[in-house]
Amino acid sequence: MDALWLIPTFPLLGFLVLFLSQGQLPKIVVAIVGAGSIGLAAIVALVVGNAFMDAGAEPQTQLLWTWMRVGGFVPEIRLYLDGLSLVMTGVITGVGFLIHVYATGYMWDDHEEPEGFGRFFAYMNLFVFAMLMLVLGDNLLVLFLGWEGVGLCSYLLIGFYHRDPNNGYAARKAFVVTRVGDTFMALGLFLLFRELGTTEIQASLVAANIAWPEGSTMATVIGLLFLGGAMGKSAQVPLQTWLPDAMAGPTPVSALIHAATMVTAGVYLIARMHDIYIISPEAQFWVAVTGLVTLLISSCTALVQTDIKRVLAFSTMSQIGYMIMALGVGAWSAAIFHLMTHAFFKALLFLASGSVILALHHEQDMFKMGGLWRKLPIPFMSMLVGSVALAALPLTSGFFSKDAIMLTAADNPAAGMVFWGGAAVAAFMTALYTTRMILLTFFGEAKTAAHDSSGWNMNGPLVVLCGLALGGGWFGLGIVSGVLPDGGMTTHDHFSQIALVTMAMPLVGILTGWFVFGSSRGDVTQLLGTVFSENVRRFWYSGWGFDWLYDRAVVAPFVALARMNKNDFVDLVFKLAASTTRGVHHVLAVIQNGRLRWYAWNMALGLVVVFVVVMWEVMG
Amino acid sequence: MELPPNIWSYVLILPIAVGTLVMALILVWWERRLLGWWQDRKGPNRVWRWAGGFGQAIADAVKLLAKDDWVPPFGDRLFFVLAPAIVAGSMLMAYVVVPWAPRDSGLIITDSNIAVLWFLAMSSLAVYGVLLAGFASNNKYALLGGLRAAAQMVTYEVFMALSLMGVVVLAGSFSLLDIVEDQATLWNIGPQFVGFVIFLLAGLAETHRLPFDLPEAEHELTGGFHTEYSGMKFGLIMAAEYLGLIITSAMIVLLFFGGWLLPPALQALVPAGLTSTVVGLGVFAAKIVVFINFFILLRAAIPRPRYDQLMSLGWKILLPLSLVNVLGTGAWMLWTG
Amino acid sequence: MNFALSIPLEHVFVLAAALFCIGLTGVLVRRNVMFVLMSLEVMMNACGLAFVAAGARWAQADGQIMFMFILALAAAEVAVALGIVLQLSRRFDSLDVDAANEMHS
Amino acid sequence: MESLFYIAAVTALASTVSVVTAKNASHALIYLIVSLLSVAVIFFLLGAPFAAALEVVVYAGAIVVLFLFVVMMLNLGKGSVARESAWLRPNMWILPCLLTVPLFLGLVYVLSGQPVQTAAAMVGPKAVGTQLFGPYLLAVELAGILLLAALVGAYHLGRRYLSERREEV
Repeated sequence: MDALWLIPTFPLLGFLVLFLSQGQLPKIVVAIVGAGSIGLAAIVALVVGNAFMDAGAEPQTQLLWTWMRVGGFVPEIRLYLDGLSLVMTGVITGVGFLIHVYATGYMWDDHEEPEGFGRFFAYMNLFVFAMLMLVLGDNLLVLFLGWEGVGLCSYLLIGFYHRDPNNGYAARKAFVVTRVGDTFMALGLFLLFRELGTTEIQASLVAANIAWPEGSTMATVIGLLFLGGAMGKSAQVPLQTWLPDAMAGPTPVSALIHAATMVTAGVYLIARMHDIYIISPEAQFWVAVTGLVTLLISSCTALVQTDIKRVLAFSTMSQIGYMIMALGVGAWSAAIFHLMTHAFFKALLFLASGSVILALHHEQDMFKMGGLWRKLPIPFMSMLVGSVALAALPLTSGFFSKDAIMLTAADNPAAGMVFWGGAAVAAFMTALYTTRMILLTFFGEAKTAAHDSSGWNMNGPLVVLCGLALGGGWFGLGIVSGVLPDGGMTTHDHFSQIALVTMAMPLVGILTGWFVFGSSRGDVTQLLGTVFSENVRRFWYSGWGFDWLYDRAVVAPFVALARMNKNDFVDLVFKLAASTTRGVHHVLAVIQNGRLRWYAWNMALGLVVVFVVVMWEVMG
Repeated sequence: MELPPNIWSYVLILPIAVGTLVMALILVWWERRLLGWWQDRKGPNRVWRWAGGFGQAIADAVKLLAKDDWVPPFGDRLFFVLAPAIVAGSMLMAYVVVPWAPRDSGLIITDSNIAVLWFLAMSSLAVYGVLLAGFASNNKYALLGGLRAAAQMVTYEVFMALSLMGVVVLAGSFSLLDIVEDQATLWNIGPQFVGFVIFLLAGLAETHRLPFDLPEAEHELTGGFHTEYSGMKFGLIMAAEYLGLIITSAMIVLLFFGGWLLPPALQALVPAGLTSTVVGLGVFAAKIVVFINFFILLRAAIPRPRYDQLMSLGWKILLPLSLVNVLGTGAWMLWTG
Repeated sequence: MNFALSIPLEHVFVLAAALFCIGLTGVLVRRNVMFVLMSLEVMMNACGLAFVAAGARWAQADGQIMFMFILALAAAEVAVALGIVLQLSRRFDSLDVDAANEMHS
Repeated sequence: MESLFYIAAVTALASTVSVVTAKNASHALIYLIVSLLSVAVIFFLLGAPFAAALEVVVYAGAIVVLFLFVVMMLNLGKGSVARESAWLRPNMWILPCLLTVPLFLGLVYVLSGQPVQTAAAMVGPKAVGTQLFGPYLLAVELAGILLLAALVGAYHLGRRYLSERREEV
């Protein structure tokens, strides 16, 4: 347990070394330091996790130091390890390590930023460090520190190719949109501190249970504020628009953002603060609704994308939607379980798509791919495995977690069938767009020449992740259910009607996909060619018009207001102030003549006058 | 006016002042002999052959005394006369706090709880002598020398003070007696090696000894700030330089090499009382001599840096290093409680 | 030799007041900026003396601490002021404090 | 021993008056040093040896050296004495004294209340240090920021402006 502090320390050290060396180190050293630091952290996490399990999975804390001491407010930098944070740590360091190893190959001959190798790994390490602080911190302030750190690193990495202004715009968008969520998060934090007088997570949960009765308004407000924070970080409707644009960064960054860090932060936050949601079922209900809406919107959107990474980005949104919904319906450990399996297969998918993109010289349009399965066997296999897990075919890792979520959702007293139905539709859609992606990318005729240039350091992580994506479902997450109230056990057994339908949805989806996209069939093409479906396609393609909506609803009125106000009555007030000031100035200018001694004289005179007056009063 | 508690300390002033001045006189000759030896030549060895040529030093002193005491008519007479006195006076004053032997021997004029600060204060007052000497001469070489000296000394004073702070932190006191007694188990040269190196360099720069004698670098500035000086005034400046050499060596010994203490194992064998005083005095003197010889060796061995090199060494290397040293020592003390 | 005297407090204060007033007179009278700055130093020093004396009255360290802050203030003030003096003499070729009165309307 | 205090006080007063009335800037600085040293002696007598040492090390040893440095750089030698005499006509003293003498008299009147003695106790560097880094820590940080600001300001003021340099070269 004493080694716990080492886990975030290694990435931090890696960051410091890489950052302070200012790109002066040779690439091989950068690669070793960059990936090695995360590897060491993963090993330490493994050792710590083992010791933790041996010790009976009792939550443990490690006080590093006291941050500051201001009155009664004494936040401590204290690490907290329980089943939840252990799973998160394992995912972050383990999957993060694989992504880093992959990135050493992916970024090696980067032609856009040849000098940026060291910078890239410095940011990546900082990213992992921030995320580790987020999950290991025992204090909401430390969590918030990691929260903001993650936001900063995502900004830096999305805008990594900063020579193109579009990438900078994407980075800024990610930063600004998540900042909206961060504000909610911060407000929730302040409110929590005001109400409970502490920012210690465990202490505040205990205090909340005592202070607030079931259904308390304060718990609802705080829960909703935290939900707002989670919306921003985890890209949930309505703050989801940054995620697709975040594809501007290098592919390993996307893998890291989507699989191991960043977007899971919101899920983690809600899971960590679960007591608040248990106190307030109303807040929890809205969590579930948020998840469901995101889930549906994003899976529809994914269906019509042409950019392979955008398909994956929208699929991430929908999978996170599953997690959030799971949290909302009380399937706490299932949510975390899905978080883990999702990390495996989504990292796998992104890395495999990275290999494809690299082989096609940074071509990301699926309609320009095709026929790649012979040329890129390992990426193809990886993609296939990842897709199968994403679509949740039985016995893959995604199946177990998604199944658990959907069956629990069906039990929800408020709107069980709605949640279940939505999730089932989304599962169908997931299978559909996954099939479409595979077919477009790897089958049909080849449209672009491919050069497989990936070495062992890119293929190795893919193979490992393949194994995890297939078999990760067998891990089971007993340790998490020790922390979270276990809603994972459903009343439906695995062969009830509803369970069978749940299981069948992906299969139906894949078959449909095969039928629709497999080879050009006249009817389907005709159906897809109608004006209505074209409009739908366009609407979905734009991500249900959220960007357009925000542009109209927020940006345009603001710009219009600014333009309107450019030359109007408000200025008169200032002009009045200006002319008054100018008038006074003319009077004062006589006094303020720039002669230093004149000032000194006046000061001395004033001193004497004040002194005399005071004397008069005192003696008087 | 009542009598002070310890009249002995007043009595002590005279022997110490005379002793150090005589020591300075000896050093003039000793340095030249040693330099001659290292540079494979004879050095002054003719006058009083039986004493290794020591008569030369006395002859020099007599020459300086007998010379015409000339004050440049174009300069500032008051400052011109005052400057050597300030230089030598402040150096002599610094000896007030030097403990020559263990506490109970009473061989110290005054033990103050600001002894280290007193030393720093006096060495910072010595700047004025040099500055005024350069200014009063009304000569461009002297002025440049004085400016250089002032900048150099003010600069190195900073690191000198900072390098001492590690020792002060370890001992928890500014008193030199406390600092020496704190080294009974372990001399500060071990834990404060960085501080020692910085203090050594700063001490060289403060006394503007070669290789840091840029204020009086002959080939650039003829004689530097004392270009116009001759006779006994020059003698005083020269004596002050040797006084500075001795006090710097003494401070190094006191702060980093255990003062009058023998190495811990041997120190236990020394009986208290008069024996310890005599042994302490001897050990202290021996250590001082070692460092004086070391400084003379430095003069013989190392070429003079450029002025900008000297300044950048100070601000860019020694300042951060000494700050880190203070921080590290403080952290160590906090850590070990 | 650690001794401290018992001195009538008002004598120290009167001394401080006298130094302060002398410094103030200097600031008002002198035109040469160097002398003005010196007079300011005298004034600050007088304040420091008053603080230390007050600290000595109750044998508390606070007086000396305030003196140290005055010292830090003086150091900062001198660093900036002398930079200004150098600029002044470089630009206006004069040390008259009123030389830089370019601000008048 | 109290006489020591009065000797130092008289020295301080005399040298300070000389600072204000001197014509030669470098002489004024030497008087200022004398004044500072005698105040340092008073500090020591008041039982504040640390303040006394700092007065010598920092005030006399660093701040006034800076003054002297600038005086030497500007070469305010004998040439400026004549101008100084022109600037410092005797009748210019009248008005300031009219202002400060009443102030001084008022202060003396206020201060000469009931007689109080100082404590005759030593407050050593250790006591000052613990106070400084205890309750006054924030003020120390602020002083540090002030010094940093002064450093930046002095650096900015001290360098020659680019346009000027072009003219000079």
